[in-house]
Amino acid sequence: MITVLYFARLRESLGTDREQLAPPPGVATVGQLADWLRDRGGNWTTELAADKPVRVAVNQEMASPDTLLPDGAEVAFFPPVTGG
Amino acid sequence: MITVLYFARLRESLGTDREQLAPPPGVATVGQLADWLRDRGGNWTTELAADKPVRVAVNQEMASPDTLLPDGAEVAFFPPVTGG
Amino acid sequence: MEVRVQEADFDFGAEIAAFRAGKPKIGAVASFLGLVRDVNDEAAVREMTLEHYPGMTEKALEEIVAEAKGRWDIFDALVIHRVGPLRPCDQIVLVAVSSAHRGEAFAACEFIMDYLKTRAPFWKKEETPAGGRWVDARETDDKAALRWREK
Amino acid sequence: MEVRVQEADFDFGAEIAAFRAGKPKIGAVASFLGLVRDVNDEAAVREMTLEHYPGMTEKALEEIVAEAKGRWDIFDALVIHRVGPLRPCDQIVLVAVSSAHRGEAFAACEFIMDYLKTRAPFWKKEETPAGGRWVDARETDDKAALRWREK
Repeated sequence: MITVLYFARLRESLGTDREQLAPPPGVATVGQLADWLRDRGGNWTTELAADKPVRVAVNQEMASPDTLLPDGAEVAFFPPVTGG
Repeated sequence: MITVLYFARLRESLGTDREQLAPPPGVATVGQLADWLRDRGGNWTTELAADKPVRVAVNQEMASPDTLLPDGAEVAFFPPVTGG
Repeated sequence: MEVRVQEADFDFGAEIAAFRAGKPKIGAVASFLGLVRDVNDEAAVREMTLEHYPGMTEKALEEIVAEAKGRWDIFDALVIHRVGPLRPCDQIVLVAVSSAHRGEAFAACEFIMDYLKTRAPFWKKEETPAGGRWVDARETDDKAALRWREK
Repeated sequence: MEVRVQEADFDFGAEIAAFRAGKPKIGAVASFLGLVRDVNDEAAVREMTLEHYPGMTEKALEEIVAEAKGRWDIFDALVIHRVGPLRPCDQIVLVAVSSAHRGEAFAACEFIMDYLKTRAPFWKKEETPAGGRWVDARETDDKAALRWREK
């Protein structure tokens, strides 16, 4: 099981801020998780499209597509940050 | 007539903060004024020695040895600044 | 070092006073105060909301401050960043850095702001007469952060 | 723009608050606060006295601020510099710069401080256990001021 969080534009567009997921075997990395979520269709496909500047953090550290997903991981998808 | 001001270390060492002077003909520039004052001897010679980092302002603008001295000028001698 | 993420406003002067109180080794305090502008990208901003990622935000800010301390000879740093609804003229962020001499304090303060802008998970949504809109990341912020890599 | 040379202390927070009050175009305020350290060049400083050149000092500061305004897209700048007797932890100088975005405010604020250090006629005399001594100009200050020429 992993926890997936969505922030800002993604949270609004996807209509959820958090979900518990049990990805199938074969979803072992951030990139594979994004592919799997994209297959849901609709806004999932457009918001997580490869050309969208989506950032991902795993256990609150910035991650890249090949970052592995430990069991129980907290994975967050969000747009480039705009604080300050 | 010109007014000559001294600040900081120079003021203390020369024992004066201000004097009115009528330099002789031939003292037309900052450099010539410094030469003339240096001829007074004692601390004047050491404080205004060529190797001392003395700064000069004429009418409150930074000057160089060849800056001309207008009649009635306010000429200030002081060490490199150390504010802030 | 202290990092705070809060909805409440802060007293800039009181924060700086407390930050340096009783520390006579401090010769320099460089600080930055970020404020809500009423205009951004030509649209009139009436209100904005700052969202963040609780937990990761504090962690990211602490890492940025720790990196600044590793790079420059500074005594201390303070970061306060607000979240929630904000209006024009409201305070958003305070960054202060103390050191013996000014060069280190200036550099570390600007570094912390540049990295905060690109690495700390905050997102701004502006309310304009045309409706709400998420603020896009600025390319100039990426450039500002990148230049520290060369040093 | 405002330049003040005074014996009296100032309220840093109140000055910054007044400096930006009611100006919703301001997105960034970079500021610097210079303080008396109890140690300088390995000697214990109990008190210092700041001497200045009345008239020329204000003029020099105004020229420095005007030059900063010509170089960067900033809204305003404030410089307050104290003179007279000062003790460790006392405030010496405040420089604040406001702008729409932070890069300009940081650069102009640091520029003003660097030029102030080398061009404004102030002189520090420190009282140490070994007696009074005039502070020598720092070579690093000349270097700090020189680097702005290249830009």
